[in-house]
Amino acid sequence: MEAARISEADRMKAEDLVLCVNNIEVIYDHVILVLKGVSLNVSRGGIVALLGANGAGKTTTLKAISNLLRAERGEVTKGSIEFDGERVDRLSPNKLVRRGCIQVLEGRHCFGHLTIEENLLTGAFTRRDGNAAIRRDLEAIYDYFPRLKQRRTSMAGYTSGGEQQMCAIGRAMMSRPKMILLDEPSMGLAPQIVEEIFEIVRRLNETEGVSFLLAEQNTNMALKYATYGYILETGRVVMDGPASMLRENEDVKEFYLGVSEGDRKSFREVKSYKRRKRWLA
Amino acid sequence: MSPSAQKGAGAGEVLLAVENVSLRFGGVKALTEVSFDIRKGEIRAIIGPNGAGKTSMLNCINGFYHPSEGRITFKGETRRKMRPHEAARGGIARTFQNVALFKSMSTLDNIMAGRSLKMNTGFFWQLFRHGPAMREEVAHRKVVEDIIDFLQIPHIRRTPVGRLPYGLQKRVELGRALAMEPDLLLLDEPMAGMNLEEKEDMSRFIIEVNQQFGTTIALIEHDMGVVMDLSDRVVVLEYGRKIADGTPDQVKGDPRVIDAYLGVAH
Amino acid sequence: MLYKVLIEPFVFMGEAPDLLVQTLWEGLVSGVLYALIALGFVLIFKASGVFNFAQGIMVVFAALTLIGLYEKGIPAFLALLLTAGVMLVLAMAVERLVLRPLVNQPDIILFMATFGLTYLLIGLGELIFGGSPKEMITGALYLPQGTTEVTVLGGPVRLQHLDIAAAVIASAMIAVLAVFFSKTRIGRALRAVADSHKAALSVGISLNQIWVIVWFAAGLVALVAGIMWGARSGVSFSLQIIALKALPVLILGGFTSIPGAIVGGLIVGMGEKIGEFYWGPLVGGGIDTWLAYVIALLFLLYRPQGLFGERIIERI
Amino acid sequence: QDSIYIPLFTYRTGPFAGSGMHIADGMHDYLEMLNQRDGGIGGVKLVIEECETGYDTKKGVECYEAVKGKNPVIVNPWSTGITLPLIPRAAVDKIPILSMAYGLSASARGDIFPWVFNPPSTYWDGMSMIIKYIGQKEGGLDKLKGKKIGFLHLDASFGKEPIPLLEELSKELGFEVKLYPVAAQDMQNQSSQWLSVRRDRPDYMIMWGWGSMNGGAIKEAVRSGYPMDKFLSVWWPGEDDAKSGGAGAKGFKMLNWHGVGTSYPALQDIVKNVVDKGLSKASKDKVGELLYNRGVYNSLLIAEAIANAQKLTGKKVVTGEDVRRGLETIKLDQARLKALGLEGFTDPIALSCSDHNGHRPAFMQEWDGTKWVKISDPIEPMGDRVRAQLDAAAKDYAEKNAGWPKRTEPCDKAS
Amino acid sequence: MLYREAGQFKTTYASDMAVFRLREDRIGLAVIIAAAYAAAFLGSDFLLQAVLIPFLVFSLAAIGLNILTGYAGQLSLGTGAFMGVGAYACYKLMTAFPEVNVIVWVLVSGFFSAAVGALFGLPSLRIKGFYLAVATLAAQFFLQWCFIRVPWLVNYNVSGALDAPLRTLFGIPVVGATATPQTRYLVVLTLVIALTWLASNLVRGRIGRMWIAVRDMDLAAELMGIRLLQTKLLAFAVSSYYCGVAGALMVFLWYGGAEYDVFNINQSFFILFMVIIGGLGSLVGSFFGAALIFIMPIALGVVLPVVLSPFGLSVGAETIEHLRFMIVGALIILFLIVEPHGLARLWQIGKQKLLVWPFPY
Ligand SMILES: Nc1ncnc2c1ncn2[C@@H]1O[C@H](COP(=O)(O)OP(=O)(O)OP(=O)(O)O)[C@@H](O)[C@H]1O
Ligand SMILES: Nc1ncnc2c1ncn2[C@@H]1O[C@H](COP(=O)(O)OP(=O)(O)OP(=O)(O)O)[C@@H](O)[C@H]1O
Ligand SMILES: [Mg+2]
Ligand SMILES: [Mg+2]
Repeated sequence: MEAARISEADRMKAEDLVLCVNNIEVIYDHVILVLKGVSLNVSRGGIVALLGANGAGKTTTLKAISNLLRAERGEVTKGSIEFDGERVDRLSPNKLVRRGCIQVLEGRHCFGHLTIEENLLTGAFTRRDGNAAIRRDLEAIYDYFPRLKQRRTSMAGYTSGGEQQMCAIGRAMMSRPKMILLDEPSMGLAPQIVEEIFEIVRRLNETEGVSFLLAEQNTNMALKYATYGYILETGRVVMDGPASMLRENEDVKEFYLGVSEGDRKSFREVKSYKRRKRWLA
Repeated sequence: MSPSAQKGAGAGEVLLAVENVSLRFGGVKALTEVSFDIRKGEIRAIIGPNGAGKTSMLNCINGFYHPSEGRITFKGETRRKMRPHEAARGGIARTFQNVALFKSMSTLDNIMAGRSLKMNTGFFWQLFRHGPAMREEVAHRKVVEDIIDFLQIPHIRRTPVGRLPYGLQKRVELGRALAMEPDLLLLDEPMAGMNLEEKEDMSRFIIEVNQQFGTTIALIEHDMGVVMDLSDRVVVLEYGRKIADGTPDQVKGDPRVIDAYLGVAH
Repeated sequence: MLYKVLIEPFVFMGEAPDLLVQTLWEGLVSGVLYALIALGFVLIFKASGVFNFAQGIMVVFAALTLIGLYEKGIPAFLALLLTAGVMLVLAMAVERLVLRPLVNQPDIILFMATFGLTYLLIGLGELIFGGSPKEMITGALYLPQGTTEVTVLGGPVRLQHLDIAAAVIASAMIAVLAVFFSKTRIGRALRAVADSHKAALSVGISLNQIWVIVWFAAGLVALVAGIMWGARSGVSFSLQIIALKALPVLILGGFTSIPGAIVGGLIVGMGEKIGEFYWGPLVGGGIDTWLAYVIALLFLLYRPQGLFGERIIERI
Repeated sequence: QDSIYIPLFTYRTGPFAGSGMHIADGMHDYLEMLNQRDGGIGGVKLVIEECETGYDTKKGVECYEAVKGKNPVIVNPWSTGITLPLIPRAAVDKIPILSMAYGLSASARGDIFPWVFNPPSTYWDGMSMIIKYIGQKEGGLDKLKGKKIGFLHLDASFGKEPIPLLEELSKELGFEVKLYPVAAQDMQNQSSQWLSVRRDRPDYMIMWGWGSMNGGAIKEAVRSGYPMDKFLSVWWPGEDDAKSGGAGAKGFKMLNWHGVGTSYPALQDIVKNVVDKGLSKASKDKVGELLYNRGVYNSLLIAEAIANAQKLTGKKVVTGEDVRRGLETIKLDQARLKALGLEGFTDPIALSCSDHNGHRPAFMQEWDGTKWVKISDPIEPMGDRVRAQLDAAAKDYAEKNAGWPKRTEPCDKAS
Repeated sequence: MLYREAGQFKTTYASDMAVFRLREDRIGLAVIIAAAYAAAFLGSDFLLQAVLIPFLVFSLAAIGLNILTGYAGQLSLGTGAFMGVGAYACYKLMTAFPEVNVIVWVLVSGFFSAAVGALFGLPSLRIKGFYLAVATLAAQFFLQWCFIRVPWLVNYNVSGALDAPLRTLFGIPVVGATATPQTRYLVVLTLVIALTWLASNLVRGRIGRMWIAVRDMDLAAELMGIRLLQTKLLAFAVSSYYCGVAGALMVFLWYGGAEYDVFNINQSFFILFMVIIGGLGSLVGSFFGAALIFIMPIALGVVLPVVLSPFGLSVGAETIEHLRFMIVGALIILFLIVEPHGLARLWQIGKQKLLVWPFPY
């Protein structure tokens, strides 16, 4: 309750919104209602985390924003989405990318038959600022992910899961977006790379003002780097607030951070009769 | 302090031994002279940075890749080359890093498909779906329902798995592997993309499988918490080479592992 | 029997080398012409993963449009331009009405949609142009006609000027396209789209634009193929059956490879002619209906992705 | 009911449309002319309805089922593939089938196939006429010894039908036969066949083709320099096919049994009453072309059969059963042809209960670069040989279809 | 409110695994089957002979192809030829052993096409997707060539075609000129129902699951111990069996005689249309697809002239044919756009909506 009130106040202050999702409803296949009125805002230069269990609708929310839903026979039936102050719900994904909003798809989705380097270069498809700039950014990506540099001439389809994940993230960065929708960036990555990725997020955010909306299961990390967070359950936002506040919330602590009563429990000691979540607020 | 440490010590005979296995793809050396063993009844973790060759190792074990050099001994039988379905018959089941479910089938059918090996009534009984075919179908359905109950997914029994969220898909995949009643279960990042609660659930399933059915488990995972808590022994790969092997505590303290993989000590 | 199969044909080849040369030449020409049709398939497949069954009818449609316009009194080269324009309109219509709504659907669905397109174009074409066969306006387009007879190895070999022209034009066209699609930014985008619609969308590649480009390119290729085939065998709706002949070519060369189309075309063209000519009589002839497929099948058993096709990624 | 319903199975679409549309126009226009000029036949209006088959068996059978309920007096399948499934049904449904010079050759035997008619000649007749013609040119059939004759044919039952006869003749007369089958999908691409022709250098080429195969063959013959005057065909090529060979096609020969051009009064009537009134789909310059007149001939038979039926029964509105009788009593002599405005259009023909074909002679005509020119007198087929083939085929059919109903229909005498 | 899952509890796994889990579905099916049999006595000859018999024959062929392409995921363009094998085998058998009941031969002839199908399925282990289509195209053209070239297949008939000699069942003619549409329809209907039932048993059991597994993710299937080659070959064989039987029915109980040409590549495509439009991997879909693809053009042929004539448009048979082509083409595209998974999926969605009706979801 309290969280909700504070977020209201917050919203009043943060006028400069880069993304504003207003009460959207999503239906797949004409019958499966997945999002039941989700609203969220990302302020310019913000890092917003979207948390929630499996199937809560995080991916769906992101796809609704980037307009990739239609390719999966999903549909936004209600509500509106504004990016940079303009309605974008009817825009084609490529126009959206041109306007600076790009999504990193969950589950990698590299172009298997292209080499890693070609994959990265397709990310720059919408750019018009010349080869030199693109090359420069390519080198920057290789700096971030040295592993990619080693495998630059391999076909992406033959690289390991983690390498593909890096490739997908790097590819999105190549388009020099204003805003990145990151879907589960840490999935399948080794711990130090996860840390690295969040560092990159922070750096891009701070130096180039890129905004982020990240759907992430690694709540620990997400709340550490994000400024604001939303928690989604079965297609509804059940809680939102500044990251710092969410970190302190008892439920979040127990169910997402795994630290109740101060201590981290061992995975061996988890009991099956534990209390289920209760987002009564 | 950690229960795994106590248990790992007294493990039994060797179920699977990998000796000097190398695997090359053109110029890429995915594995270089890796040797380790998996003992009956233990949970063996394989960790390492991205692209270290963990998945490739599993692929070698169940015959999807054929090592360029080296030997793999499973249940006392040594082989250079094996076809995947032979491995399955021999009692090796696995889950995949990129979920490899049969997307259009329901959860139930996916897990039933996992029992294909155990079902053997002939074609003609199948045609009529009567007598032995039906009895067999019902018997296996019971087993499958038990698995579904065990994994706590009865509500998605009839949902086509392609529509399930990622986490549940992983769970179904585990169910499918369990349906094969394997002696050796290979799990490739079973908890990727899950939140804490789900990881806890998954951990519990893994432990229960291990303890109740005595299934030996090889586990790849990037979440150190899970690895350290669940596994009896850990082998660490980097650039296709083994750089450490031992109990979680030993590995955790190994400077090479910290350097190559963990970054800051967890 | 064995002698007849294994030795006699070769003896005959040695005895009448001029016929062998002629056979090879005919094979080469058919091969190039097959390649022209296959090329249209390749372009579209490469860029969208769509196996465009309508390519055959597009060939007929383009040729008929050209002739139809010419018969209306429009000068041949202007008619050629206008026909190109019609193919552009067709490309845009296909993109808008067929492909766009079917984005990210399984290959077989798109394949099926091109079947629908085939029906549509057949109906439309016959409605506009009628069913009667037409003659290609070879003269008006300044395509060379006539025959040169050269003596090779002691026998006459007849070379049709038209065939020579076809070979030259087709090769030039293939070379240009190969360069365009491998060396440009668009080329990379094309391959990306073929790999995954979804991922291509997510990085901001405009599928719509890409599709219009390749369908237009395929339409132009169809136009050239229509002119060349039309000049050889007249233009009628039965010409679309020829597209079936392009399938083994395509498969042999690999669905995604422009050079593959030409190499596949040559192998199929020559293999089929030589097979029919030297071995056909043993079984009563007419084997070139299936020989090409069997040749392609044998190659595939050796290389499942065709000669130049992209590797099929098998990973788990 | 005060009209007679005549369905015409046509194919103005599909791979064979190039030939089919002219035939369809001819068939339609002649009947329409009767309607316009005479108010039908015997004062009864003809309802002419086309059903499009696209030369596809499936659609043809569908057409048959669709028209069956409307009391058709006759069916013209215009495709051997469609004819075959209809043959057993004809007797049951009491609808006569007219398959003019195509279809099942054995159906010439009226005693076995009372409901099927295939005048005026069978393919065996055609083949024997061509061989006779070649013999004439060479100066006697015995001169054929040692010659080589190539047979370029559509690789289908239609194209293969004359082969047994050809082979029999080759044994007897001592010429060599070379077979060049052309598959339907290679109709437009016959370079392999013509390469073989170049290798074998046959003295004569005989063609049994259909649709675009004819044009394709003529083109290829020109391309490969085959002497055109030694290239002969059965009766199916048309002007378009010959034209596609360009100037080089001059000298190409084919069998035919009816006139071309519009010089006949009946054809004039068609122009006047149908084409000029805009009731035809044919453009004026196509009227009188070979395949157009083929269609006219087909309708001539229909009209004559209906007229006969009216005479036989005394009824105005006749049924399929009556028209079957009318067909069996067809007797078109020159006098009758003259009365119909078609004097000299074709050789006289008479059908009977036992002979549903007529085995009429045909003449050879040559392409002079712009039109067909008749270059021979009617050539009589080799009757005994054809009969032998026919009897064998009929016996074969009867044996294989044991239980084939015996003819019960009584026989009418031509009046 | 009439269509609800609620209140129907399954107490055994066996009843839970029935084809139709809902009482309403079972009643519906019974009604449809009863109506189908009633049609034999109520329908006109045109309906039986030109609509229902071909519809059933095509449905059977579509089921055959659906097993291969829809369930096992192997694209085949050789359906026409496999149907041909069945027809020619049936002809040989029934002329060689005329005393044996023809229905037996129809069913046995399927085994011949099964064998041929399995043979041409061999490359499927290595070749996949559109590339596999070439193997089946090779089958299509090679077999078609055999049909023309091997006169033994038609007992050296001069016509080179298949004819349908008289054959009886319990004294009533079922094949041949004198067989009435009613009897033929009843025979075809019964066979199709029986074979559909068998097919539905197969696809719901272990074998069906193996097929779908191979289709969805062949590598994973192999790693689970499913033998790819055997599974695929079984699919080829079963599929070809169905196609073969359909081919035999087509020639002997529908056409009553045919040339080799009815088994051409267009036939293969025609069946493929049905399978895709109907819904890959759905038996009901095969029926829907056959209905739509076969009956739609006929219906258009009937409807178009009526629709066009008030506008005074020239409605020649060929114009109608052209329009028919265009409309069929457009409708195919439209259907795919509306529901790429075919009519079967639309049907399913419809039922799902009905289950929750009157609520939208
Ligand atoms: N294409 C689809 N068709 C039908 N239902 C779908 C489809 N995609 C997703 N869903 C359903 O939508 C719901 C939300 O899915 P979504 O993928 O958005 O969840 P998520 O929060 O991203 O989960 P995860 O953490 O597993 O990625 C799920 O219940 C899923 O079953
Ligand atoms: N079939 C193949 N062809 C070529 N290279 C391959 C193939 N399979 C794996 N590799 C390469 O071998 C290396 C090891 O891959 P593997 O998938 O085993 O890594 P991994 O340890 O599972 O990594 P991750 O944690 O990212 O999944 C990678 O660099 C990969 O690119
Ligand atoms: Mg997600
Ligand atoms: Mg891996």
